Amino acid sequence: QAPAGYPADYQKIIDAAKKEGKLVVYGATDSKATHPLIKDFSALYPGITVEYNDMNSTEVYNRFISEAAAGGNTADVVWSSAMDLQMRLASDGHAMKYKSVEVPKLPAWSMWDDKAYGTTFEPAAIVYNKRLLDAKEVPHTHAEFAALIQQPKFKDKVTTYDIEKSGVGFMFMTQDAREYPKFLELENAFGVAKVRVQSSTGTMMERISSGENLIGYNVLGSYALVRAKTDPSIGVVLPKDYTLILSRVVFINKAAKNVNAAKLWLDYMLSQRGQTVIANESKLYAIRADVTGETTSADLIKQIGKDNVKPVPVHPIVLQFLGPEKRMAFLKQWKETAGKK
Amino acid sequence: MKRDIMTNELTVDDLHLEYGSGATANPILKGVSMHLRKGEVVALLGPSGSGKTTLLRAVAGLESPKLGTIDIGERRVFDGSKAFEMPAEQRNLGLVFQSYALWPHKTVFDNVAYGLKLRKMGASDIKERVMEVLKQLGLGHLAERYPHQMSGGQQQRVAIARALVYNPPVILLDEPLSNLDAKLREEARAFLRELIVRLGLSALMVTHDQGEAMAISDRILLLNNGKIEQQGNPQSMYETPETLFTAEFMGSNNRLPAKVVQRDGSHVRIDVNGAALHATARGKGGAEPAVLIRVEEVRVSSTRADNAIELPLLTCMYLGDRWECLFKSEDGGINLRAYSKYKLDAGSYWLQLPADKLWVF
Amino acid sequence: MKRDIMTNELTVDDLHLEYGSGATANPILKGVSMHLRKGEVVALLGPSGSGKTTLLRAVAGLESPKLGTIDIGERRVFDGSKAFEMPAEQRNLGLVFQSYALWPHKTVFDNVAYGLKLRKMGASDIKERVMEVLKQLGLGHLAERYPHQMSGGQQQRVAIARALVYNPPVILLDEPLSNLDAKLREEARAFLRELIVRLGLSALMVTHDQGEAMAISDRILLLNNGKIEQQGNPQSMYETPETLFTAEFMGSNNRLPAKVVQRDGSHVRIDVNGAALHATARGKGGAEPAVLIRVEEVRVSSTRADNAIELPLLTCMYLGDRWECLFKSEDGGINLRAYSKYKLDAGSYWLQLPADKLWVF
Amino acid sequence: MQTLALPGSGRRGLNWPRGVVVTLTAIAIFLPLYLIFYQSFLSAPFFMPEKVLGLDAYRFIFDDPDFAMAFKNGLTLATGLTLIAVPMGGALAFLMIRTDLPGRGWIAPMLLVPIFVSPMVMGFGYVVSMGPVGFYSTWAKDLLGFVPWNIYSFTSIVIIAGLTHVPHVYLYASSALKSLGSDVEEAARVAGASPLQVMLNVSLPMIMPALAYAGVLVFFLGFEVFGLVLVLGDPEGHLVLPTYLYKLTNKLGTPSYHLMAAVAVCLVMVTLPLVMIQRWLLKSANKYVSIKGKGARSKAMPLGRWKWLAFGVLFAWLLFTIIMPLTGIVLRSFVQYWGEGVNLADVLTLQHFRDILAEPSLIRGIVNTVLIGVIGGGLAVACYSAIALAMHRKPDGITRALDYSVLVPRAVPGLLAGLAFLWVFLFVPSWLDGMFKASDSGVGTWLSEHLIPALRSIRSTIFAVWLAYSVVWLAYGMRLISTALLQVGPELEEAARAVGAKRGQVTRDVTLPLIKYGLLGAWLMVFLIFEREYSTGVYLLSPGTEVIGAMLVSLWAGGSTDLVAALSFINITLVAIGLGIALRFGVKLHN
Ligand SMILES: Nc1ncnc2c1ncn2[C@@H]1O[C@H](COP(=O)(O)OP(=O)(O)OP(=O)(O)O)[C@@H](O)[C@H]1O
Ligand SMILES: Nc1ncnc2c1ncn2[C@@H]1O[C@H](COP(=O)(O)OP(=O)(O)OP(=O)(O)O)[C@@H](O)[C@H]1O
Ligand SMILES: [Fe+3]
Ligand SMILES: [Mg+2]
Ligand SMILES: [Mg+2]
Repeated sequence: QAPAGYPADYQKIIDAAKKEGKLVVYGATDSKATHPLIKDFSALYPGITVEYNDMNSTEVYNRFISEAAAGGNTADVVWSSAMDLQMRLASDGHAMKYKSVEVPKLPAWSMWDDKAYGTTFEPAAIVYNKRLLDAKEVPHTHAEFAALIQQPKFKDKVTTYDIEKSGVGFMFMTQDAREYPKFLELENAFGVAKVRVQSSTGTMMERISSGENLIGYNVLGSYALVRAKTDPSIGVVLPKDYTLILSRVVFINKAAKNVNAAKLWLDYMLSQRGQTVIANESKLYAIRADVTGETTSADLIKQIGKDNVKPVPVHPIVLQFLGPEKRMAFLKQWKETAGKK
Repeated sequence: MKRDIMTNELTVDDLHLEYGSGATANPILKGVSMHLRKGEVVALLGPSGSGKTTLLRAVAGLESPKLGTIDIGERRVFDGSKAFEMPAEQRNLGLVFQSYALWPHKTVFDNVAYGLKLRKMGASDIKERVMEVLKQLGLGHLAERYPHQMSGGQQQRVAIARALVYNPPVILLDEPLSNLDAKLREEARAFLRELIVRLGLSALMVTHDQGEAMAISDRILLLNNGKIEQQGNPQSMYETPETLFTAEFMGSNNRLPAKVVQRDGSHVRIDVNGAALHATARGKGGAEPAVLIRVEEVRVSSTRADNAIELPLLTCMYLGDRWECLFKSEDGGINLRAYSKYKLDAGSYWLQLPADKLWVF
Repeated sequence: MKRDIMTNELTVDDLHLEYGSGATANPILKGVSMHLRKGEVVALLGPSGSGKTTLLRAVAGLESPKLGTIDIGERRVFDGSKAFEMPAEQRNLGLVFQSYALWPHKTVFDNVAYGLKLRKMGASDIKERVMEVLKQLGLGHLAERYPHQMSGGQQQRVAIARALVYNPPVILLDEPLSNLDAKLREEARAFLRELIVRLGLSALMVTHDQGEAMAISDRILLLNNGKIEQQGNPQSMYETPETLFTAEFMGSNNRLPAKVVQRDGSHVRIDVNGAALHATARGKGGAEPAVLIRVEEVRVSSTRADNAIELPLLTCMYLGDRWECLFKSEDGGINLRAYSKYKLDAGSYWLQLPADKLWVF
Repeated sequence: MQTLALPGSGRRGLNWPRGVVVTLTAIAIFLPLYLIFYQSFLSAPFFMPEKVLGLDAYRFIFDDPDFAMAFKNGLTLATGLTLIAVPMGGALAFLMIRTDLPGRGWIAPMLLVPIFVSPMVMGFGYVVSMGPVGFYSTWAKDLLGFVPWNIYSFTSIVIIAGLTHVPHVYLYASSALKSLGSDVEEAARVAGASPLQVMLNVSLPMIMPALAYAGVLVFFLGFEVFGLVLVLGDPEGHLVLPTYLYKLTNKLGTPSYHLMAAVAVCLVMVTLPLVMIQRWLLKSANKYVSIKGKGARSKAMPLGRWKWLAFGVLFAWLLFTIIMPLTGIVLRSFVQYWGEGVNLADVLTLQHFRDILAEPSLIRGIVNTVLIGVIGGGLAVACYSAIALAMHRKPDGITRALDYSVLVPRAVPGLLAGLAFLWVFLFVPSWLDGMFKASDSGVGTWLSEHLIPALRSIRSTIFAVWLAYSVVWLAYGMRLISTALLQVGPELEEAARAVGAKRGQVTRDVTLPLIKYGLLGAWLMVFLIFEREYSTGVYLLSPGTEVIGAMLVSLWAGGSTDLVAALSFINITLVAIGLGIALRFGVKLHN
């Protein structure tokens, strides 16, 4: 049954998809968060089994391009938080052109060429240990953060992603460099605090919670919020001056076997129903403005103001400022200032 | 060097040892007492599994007995009642293994020197002493070789050198010759005996070969099933065995199916397949009398003789220096072996069994 | 069963074998030729390392020779010139290892039955045949045991049963007795000889013990350093050795330091430490003459005797059935051993060396 | 009486089973390696059209200071690890096998813990227990006023890596010791050597070949240490080669296979001479060390006054290597959160276990892992046995070549090895397909229609995962089996041939039944290894075939450290129970 408001010929896609009966998704979102989505999708379109392959974002990329080149079975839909890798695949011609039915409801920056779509609206947050940090001390802007961590108490106790290892970390940091005029001071502050870098969100959260580190920078807000729910030690701040936003990018494989099922999945993820699940059950922040609740873009924008929200665009432009030379130069500078030992 | 017969270098008293414990305990030594005097060579003889190696290892400290005492010289090294047990490395004994157990990664010199190094002797003293011992054993020129580069006989000497070098009061040898060639063995046993006597050592040597035991030792301990069956010098063990077991073990024997007709002190009259013979009683006498005679005591005669039985010749085996002839009665009931200097012709012979060598147990 | 002396069951011709290859090649067999007739027992005798085991293994197909031929009956199983080599499993021989090599995970019955199973015999036939062989060897009641539950002598018989069960034309035995106790060994060799003869087998048996070889075989092949030194029946090997090596290997000998004074055909006059003696020349005669006499041929006399030398008695060793007495000249140059029925008193004796037994090589 | 004839006769046949085994093994080893090698000389992924042949990759990594540092660290780590693990493993084996050390019975299974617990989990355990705010550290701080250790320093990482690899050495050393007659040791004792001197002067020198082999193996594993460095090395930025590979993925924006391959080739190049040195060592060592299988009696050597010292050292090792990290994990799995200023009693919870039970894929993961461990381990042992048998008593060139080869896969970090296997499964069918199509014959078409789809579908089955695991751990497993094989007396096999058994029959009826217990032991070891392996399988896993190792990584990345702890706890408990049962039923850890 086509969802309400969809064009009449949508039923054809549904029928074809039912015939395909199967959908293969490669994703970098952990299966705990994906589970509700798949369950709901199956309820909506019974008869289509979703095969979800949970990998990290590099694995998604490696596996997909290898399989695509070999011409064997591969994913119908690729969904990953590594926006740059996703855009590379999409712009290298691996994405199928498909204009989603939901396009009118989505922000313009979150779509590219009817090929790649952003699906979430995840802020980069500052996370701190509530037990060990005074409420007064908690920073609310980048400047406050930079000032705070230069205090001796924070030496060896500040953490962030190792931008040499983590794609997300690197992307946030380069965005910071573009958005934040006093980025150099921030870098220096990291250097003073002898920032401890980690390659995954989990390690960062664990260490902040235990008190080994006091404060973490640019932690993926979606994960932090989930953790904060069960762990009273964790406090999450979205910087008021500006907050970076990451969006998980999805596209349909050009050589997809189950094209129709893939289209259904894409539309579903972007639909109000799908976005509601993403927000309320997966806690990944819905990107659609018409979805309300705690973890939604609407709520976020309400908190910090429309102008202070700085999403990373779903556009090959991310590749431009993430090109090899710029990358290396940026990494070098980072290591020399923030990473000095 | 003078040999002082009065001091005991090794005393074992009422030693009990078992493997396993509790319900599965398997007693191996069942009260062994023995001693070894200074300058004496004692052979521990017995059939396979009788506990010879076990006794030796208990003395060396490699097995833990259950009861009894062991003294080396004046030192008590084991006392079952006090649960005292001196570790092997402090007993200061020399031990030669059947397998030699040379350390394959050390040269001959290092093998021999090791015991001295452990005793913190200076390097030059060690060198001197080791070379002296090696020379005594005719190995002076082989010091730099590795064990695998030497023949069995040479390896055996290295094992002995290694056990001798720190002048232990007692040296223990576990079948030191059994890994050698038949021919080499004969030479080696003469050499070994000569060496032990020359150096004035006290030695306890395990063997299961009675010929070897007799050739090499001053005294023989015959072990049977965890107990000392009989002990004495080789001649007394061979010529005046007290038990059937000793008699059978100590030589090549003929066992005769005989009925005792009459006993009169040590004089016994027996009946072998109809022939009446005189014989001598030995030991305490058991329920079922056993009659035997050493193979070399049987005299072959082509004519009727005294105290003899007549049997047809079955076959003669050539032994080189003599022939071993097998006689068998028609019904197969009697088998008799005898030596002969020459090959005998087929036919019937009178086998004379001297009354004093025909033993009834 | 009749023994046909004319057929060769096994023929080995000019066999060469080396271990390793190229520069590190180590020749072990250097042209061995031999044969084994139907019903014959041949002993392969030789010192350790002479290549006996290697020859046996080459015949069995477990080593690859370089050159020569091997025939079993009419079948050529190895031909060096054609690089033909029949695999061991197709040669259909019986092989008994020194270590017995019984399969520890199979019962006695299964050990013996395995060869028949491989020959696709029916289960009931197998059972019958195996039990028959086991009975012949006196093992009928032990069929269900595992090898480790048996004594050494019993294990050896199982190994023989396993090799016999499929009636191989030739049975090869590698030192089958050397793992047995001294006492057991004597019994076993009589048993083995009797068994082989009774079953009419052709057997090739390796041993390094000349006594064993003489007692058990019809013919002896003496291997020395990869070549056949001499072959013949035991008596000829013992009494008329052609080379010094054979003479020394086949018995217990006294070697005398002597100078040859005069040669006259086979009659030789020699000088031993001043004493002039008559002797017999043997073999081809080498550059340096060697003089020797068997220990048992030396006659001890307390009075002056013919063709004798006088030497002081050093010591007597008790051997049980006789004494071995060692005589040594004052300067230590001459060592002579002789047997005596009784222990000799200290003093000087005349040792008579019969001219026909005093050999000069 | 008639001689019973044997069925069949003729010349020595071609040994085709051996040929097949050797060929398949060579393919399984060298195909992935070849791909890596080839890839390292290209400028782009080998399957891309724009690739160019060249040395750019090598130029890049040699210019990269990070590579130099990672390489230096890797070398230090591997060396340090070997220097710690080999002597300790040897000493441990001596204590456990030869002496009357108290508590040997219960220590033996404990020793296996570091083999089956993923190093990442171990590392995490150390963070929880001994990290800057770990609970042991907090105690120490309360007592001393400061924390006397820094778990994140490179020295600590080397020490931990060394200590956790002690069991690997222990296994080899102990089985070598078991096959060594104790008479040589007794000879030393009688000569006056204390147990310590016996160990240093006799036992360890005599098992040199086994120690050399184990040494080279753990040296390789040292280059491969990833999980531990990932967890403990990040905070201070210590880089080793596998983490450098990880970094390379990100350095140029997109994963740069040529760079990763070049690193792997460098690793293989470093380790090759090592394998040669080891061979040479073994050769000269074997020359004079003849290990006699003389199962003569050996009474446990009384340690006397050394007893409690030895026990103390061993206990310290157990405490530091097993008890500390495990208590960390256990603790973490029962608390909501932890750390400085947290009263643990207030935060106890069973929630994490409830979460796991509620997640069907986690349960499935546990089942899969056990299956791949038990069944896959069994199959792997079967294959290893086939290879070991192909090399058994055939001292020729093929055997030597194979002997060298088996170690090489372990020189490639698991991450890349997994990718290489993915490539093999993806591209080999494509290439074959191309060939068949080009051949344009009926057979070619038929093959391309029937064989190729079958080959392609292999990849998404658990077989692919199994194959990758088996190849990577080939050296380890094979050695376990060839040690067992060496203990079969050659006469036992020759006796079977003499009575008429063909090669196959000898193997089936004599050799294999005789190494039954060796095989069971090997199975247990391979089970434990497969149990914790993950990096190699990452690219080959698909939904339904998850294994715990991979799930732990994914949970970790998602931040669910609590679930990581709980899942590890369940895993360790299950394996420990299984291990207990196996040992109870007579499976021996070494033969
Ligand atoms: N470790 C052990 N556990 C149980 N029983 C043992 C052990 N070692 C030896 N035995 C048994 O103890 C008995 C005596 O063994 P021992 O080695 O002392 O005999 P032996 O007289 O030296 O024999 P051999 O002449 O064969 O060397 C044998 O029955 C043997 O089976
Ligand atoms: N596999 C081998 N490689 C190299 N040399 C060997 C090998 N096997 C045996 N040899 C050598 O071959 C020679 C002959 O050995 P063989 O075993 O045939 O001697 P043998 O006459 O049976 O001696 P023994 O009486 O000691 O059994 C010896 O010098 C031995 O060292
Ligand atoms: Fe790994
Ligand atoms: Mg013994
Ligand atoms: Mg031999």
